[in-house]
Amino acid sequence: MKEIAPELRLRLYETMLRIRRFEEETGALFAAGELPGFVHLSIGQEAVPTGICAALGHEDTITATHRGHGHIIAKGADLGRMMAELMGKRTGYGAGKGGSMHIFSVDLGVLGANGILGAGQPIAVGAGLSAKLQGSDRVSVTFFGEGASAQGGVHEAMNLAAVWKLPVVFVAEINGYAELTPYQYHVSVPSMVDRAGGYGIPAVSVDGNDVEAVYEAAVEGVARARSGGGPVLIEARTTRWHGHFEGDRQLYRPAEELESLADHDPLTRQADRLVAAGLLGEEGLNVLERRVVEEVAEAVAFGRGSPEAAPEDALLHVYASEGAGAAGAAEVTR
Amino acid sequence: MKEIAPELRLRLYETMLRIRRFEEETGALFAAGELPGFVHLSIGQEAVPTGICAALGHEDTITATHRGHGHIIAKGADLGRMMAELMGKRTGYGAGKGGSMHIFSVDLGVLGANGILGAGQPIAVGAGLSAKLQGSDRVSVTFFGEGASAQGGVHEAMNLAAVWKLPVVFVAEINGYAELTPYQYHVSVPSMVDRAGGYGIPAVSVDGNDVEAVYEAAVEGVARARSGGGPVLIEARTTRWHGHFEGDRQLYRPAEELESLADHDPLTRQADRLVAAGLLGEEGLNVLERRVVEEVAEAVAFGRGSPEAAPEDALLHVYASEGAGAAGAAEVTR
Amino acid sequence: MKYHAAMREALRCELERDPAVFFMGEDVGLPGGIFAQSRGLYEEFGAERVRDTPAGELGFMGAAVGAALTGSRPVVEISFADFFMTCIDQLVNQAAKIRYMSGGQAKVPLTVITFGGAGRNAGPQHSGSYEAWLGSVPGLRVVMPSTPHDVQGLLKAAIRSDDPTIVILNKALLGIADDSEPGVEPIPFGKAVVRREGEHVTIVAWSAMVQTALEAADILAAEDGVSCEVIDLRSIQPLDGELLGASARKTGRVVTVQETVTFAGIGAEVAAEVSRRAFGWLDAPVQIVGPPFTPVPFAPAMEGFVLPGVGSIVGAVREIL
Amino acid sequence: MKYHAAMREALRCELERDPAVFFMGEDVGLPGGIFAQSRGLYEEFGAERVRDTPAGELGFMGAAVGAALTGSRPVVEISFADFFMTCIDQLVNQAAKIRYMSGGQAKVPLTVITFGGAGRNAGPQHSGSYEAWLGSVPGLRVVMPSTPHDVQGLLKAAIRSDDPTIVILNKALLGIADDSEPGVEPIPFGKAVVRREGEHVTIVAWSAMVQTALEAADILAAEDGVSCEVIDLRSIQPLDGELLGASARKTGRVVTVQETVTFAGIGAEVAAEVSRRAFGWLDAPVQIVGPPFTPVPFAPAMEGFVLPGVGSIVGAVREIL
Ligand SMILES: Cc1ncc(C[n+]2csc(CCOP(=O)(O)OP(=O)(O)O)c2C)c(N)n1
Ligand SMILES: Cc1ncc(C[n+]2csc(CCOP(=O)(O)OP(=O)(O)O)c2C)c(N)n1
Ligand SMILES: [Mg+2]
Ligand SMILES: [Mg+2]
Repeated sequence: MKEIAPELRLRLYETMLRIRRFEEETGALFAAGELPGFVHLSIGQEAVPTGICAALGHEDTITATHRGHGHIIAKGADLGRMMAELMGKRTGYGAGKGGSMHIFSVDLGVLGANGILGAGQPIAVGAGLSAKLQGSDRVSVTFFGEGASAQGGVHEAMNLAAVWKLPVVFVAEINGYAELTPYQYHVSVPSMVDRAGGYGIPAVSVDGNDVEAVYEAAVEGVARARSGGGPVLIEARTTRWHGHFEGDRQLYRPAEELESLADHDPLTRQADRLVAAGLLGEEGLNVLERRVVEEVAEAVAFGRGSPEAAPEDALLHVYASEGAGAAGAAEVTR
Repeated sequence: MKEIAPELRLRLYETMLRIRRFEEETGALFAAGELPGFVHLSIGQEAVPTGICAALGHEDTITATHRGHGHIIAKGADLGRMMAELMGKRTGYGAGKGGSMHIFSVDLGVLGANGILGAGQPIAVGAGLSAKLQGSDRVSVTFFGEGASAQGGVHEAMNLAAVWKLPVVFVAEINGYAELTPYQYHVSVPSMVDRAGGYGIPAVSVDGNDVEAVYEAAVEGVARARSGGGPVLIEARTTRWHGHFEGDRQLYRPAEELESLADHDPLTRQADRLVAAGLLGEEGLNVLERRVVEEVAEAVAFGRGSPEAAPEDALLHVYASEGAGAAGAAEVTR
Repeated sequence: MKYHAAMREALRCELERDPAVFFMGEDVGLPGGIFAQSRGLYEEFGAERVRDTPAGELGFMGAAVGAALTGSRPVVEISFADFFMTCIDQLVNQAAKIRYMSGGQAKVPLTVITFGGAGRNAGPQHSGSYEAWLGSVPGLRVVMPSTPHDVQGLLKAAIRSDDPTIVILNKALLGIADDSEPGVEPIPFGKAVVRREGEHVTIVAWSAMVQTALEAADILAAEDGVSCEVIDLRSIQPLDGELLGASARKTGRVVTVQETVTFAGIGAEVAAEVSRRAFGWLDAPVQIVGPPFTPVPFAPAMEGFVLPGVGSIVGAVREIL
Repeated sequence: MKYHAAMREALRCELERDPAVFFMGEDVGLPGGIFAQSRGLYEEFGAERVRDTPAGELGFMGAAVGAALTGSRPVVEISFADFFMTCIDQLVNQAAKIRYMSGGQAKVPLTVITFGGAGRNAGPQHSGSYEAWLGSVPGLRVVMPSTPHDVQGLLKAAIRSDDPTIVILNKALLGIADDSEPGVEPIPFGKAVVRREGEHVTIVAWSAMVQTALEAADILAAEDGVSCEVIDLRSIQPLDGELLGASARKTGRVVTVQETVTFAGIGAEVAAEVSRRAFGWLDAPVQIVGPPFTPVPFAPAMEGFVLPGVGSIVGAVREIL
């Protein structure tokens, strides 16, 4: 493995911090009743999307999950438009129609978070297929958890990608739970690497709380997919800190497990590394912290200051052929 | 492996012969325009259901496929009621409502042939589940092909059976094709044994044209499932002689392949063995042949002689709670 | 009793009554359900009969069909009705048709409970109900209780029925309560109920829209002196055509209200039924009230706009007076 | 041109016109389709653009959605409409809603071709159509051509449309031919067509039932001196409400005929539409003709019994004269 460039190591940390602070703020806003519907936070899991997306180019695409804020931020999303979407505002990525579970950014190659388990994986295979058909070297990445792995859609996607040798990177983000029950309720093998073997898909398991380990695996997997080697799978074992959704009191989790969450903190780990390597001191950390906090605060301010979706906006964007769609989309661009 | 009892070795041959002659007759009747709809024949594959079902007891259940005549005959079905069903007669297993692709016999534990790929496997898992819940040592067997293996339902069934350690035997009946395209269009690994590994399901691959080999694998797999060892998978590699459905001219198959079909004949192989072992001579073979041919002729006569389903019978059996169902079912019992 | 407690109560009663009954779904066991709808059942009946499933509906729905075919009486929860889309083959092509295809040999005593309905800002993929789809499948029964009392009665009837039955609960009703006690008797399928008697107009509603219809009736009585009869369908398949016809013949005017898009929906079916049975008595076309033809949007203002409220019902009634 | 050849012709034309178009499905490539519907396309356009899939509809339907989101224009074949049940989530929760959920950013130019319909003794799991279901999903378009000419025109329109569109062909029509030539122009969605003008009764049909309706009209003209207007819907979503309303106002009597069960079906929707637009002009309730509420049985005698024939249409018309 090549050394990771110092700048990138710093950026990995910053991206994780951006996800963390965005989601903490989201949790607070939700608790305060400022966000409608329900939200799933990925606090504790930031290393996975961060490490993966750092290995991607702008043209590459991802499909995210119901717990997708991190994936989408790591792919470069604007925090303001994300927050606006969570608030149901007109300026949100979905003009307030989708909410937290349905954030798309076609420009950034975000082909949707998804409220249906196992649906994003076939879609990602299609993105890989069109790359092949178009002669592009675009790579398609799809995130899913242990719960989703029980879905037929994930199976059909892996099989199809393998039969057609498509440039798809399957990222199994294993956080120990699917809703309120643990891994072994959903999967019969110790690791998704075993599952990948059932399709002949090369796979690797990495410490999903180590952003550099994730990044290195991603670089290798993405390179393989990009160069025509067919699909790969990366299992990243990580830790969900919050409940399945905000409001879930996690009574089903052992107390020791809940108490030791911070031991796995991917941010602390990366910060310590950067400090040890002399890349960052206390002051540097503070600067980053302030920058991110400010960015999140701006996002919240943007969301709050944005116009509510007008009731009749509900009628827009059902059909492309009605023409209303294009106009509507243009309006929400900042 | 223990020796197989001579009587059973003979019975294995006879069951295969019964399937073969039944299906040959079916093909002839179809060509003559006597059977409505369409039919899928399993000629050449007789060793698979025969070897598997010989390891089962009456209480054990199976789910069959669209190419299911062999499975159902091997489980003990009455050829007359089967033929009547193919003819759409009132005395058929489905009272003429289902046809070739939907034969059930609740009494024999035949939980349906199925016209939907990947649907029988979760149903079989449910039969295994109820066995467990009822404290029964019943085993549930499900047949599927390489084509079906691409379906999400097969995945969900394997995963569920493995997570819950249910007494389910998955039989992958690999005949080289799914409709008009070969194995590798549908599966990315050389064998279903690899696929089973993705669930931690113990698996074995056998020569599906050797009925004794299939039987031996079945005895072992069924014993394991019955004794609480959880699901197993048996891959049986076999050969489809006819087209996907009758009328398919198989233009997509290499000429040499079509010419060499008889080299794999499971009946010849078993007959040769029985002769070599001194269990059967020319005359014995003839006796069996005459008995089976007669049985098939009787089945055809029974079908032909049976009353057509009355048009208004279409209204029966939609709901159990209407009461009509029970009466209707009683009528069709010979 | 509360709406979700009524579900639990009916389950408890049936699990106790019949050892063949078992209950399974995502998080319904040890965690007690994401809406606390099954809390305590796991402790009472154990992990075998109150069973947490993997997050793969096609697998466990199919397993329920197989269990129903082999002597068990499974009750399955699909937490959001939208997730039917991942397992609907097992309902439509299997559960519903098996008895028929088997010529009456087999029965499929399967009960499916789901939470449908919008109004909770749950977004486009978590706000569906699909009663028109499932109701149009020969072989399936579909019921939609609007009160805790009916949750108990209809769910018990479903579990005791030998036919596959879908019980669609409504997320928006999770908070409601009535004075029903444990021990409600099973309610026969196909029986609608008059929630309010009236003379001038019949309003037909089901599930969460019943309450909205009753409020509209209050307003119409107070402001317009119009007397509305409000019918709660309760049973979607079969529909209570007799009661619908009788009420339409009495009032001569019918308005239906639903929270799902109206295209080929239950409102259209009710209108067809009413038209067959009471055409000569009708003074106006049946008004079918429902949302515009869009997915259910997330943002409260937009979701509120698409969902029919008291105002739309009042407006529809006034239009045909 | 023959019905299935028209499908091939439209595909050929669009594959040639637009390099972003590709076609995939089970056996549609090298083998040329199980009905020979794509014969020759593989040879002409190659294995990448005329693509044999594994037998897993959920996977390749989802892949089509993903491809449509990233600059391609996939055309997918689902050989029997019944198999929608295994992949319908990708149509209902994904393809149909993505544009909406993305606030208009994304488009999903996906075309799905399927063979629906009964009458071929294909049994309960191979005889469905599901136009009422798919037509009720906001975001989807649904068309059902009844002639080779319309197969060409509607399929081309579907492929050129930026919205996900389902083209339901009918197995029972595979043998028919008309005098259309290659080069039929795309037919705009939402335009029904009058197949026969008439004065006394409007018969509304679509897909295979159009021919049956025309035959019934012949009989009614000959035996009863009744002049029937026969409308072929062609487009299910959107429906041509204007033409339906105008015809109903002219004749005052409407009969719909369909080969799927009528509960919450397109007949009920047509009736609702007609009632909205022509209530005052109607002399009789709209008659909705369709099969009884059963699955489609296998045996010819039973299948023939459930499917509406000329006799049921003639009977329904006579009932309201
Ligand atoms: C088809 C479907 N079934 C069920 C659900 C409900 N559900 C939402 S998240 C979830 C658990 C997902 O677990 P996992 O895939 O491990 O992702 P995580 O929540 O841990 O990020 C479930 C069951 C759903 N959204 N879609
Ligand atoms: C869900 C579904 N998709 C497609 C089909 C059409 N179909 C019928 S048989 C078949 C191929 C099955 O291949 P395989 O599982 O290998 O079984 P075999 O026919 O070889 O016995 C296909 C695609 C179907 N019946 N069900
Ligand atoms: Mg998880
Ligand atoms: Mg095969």
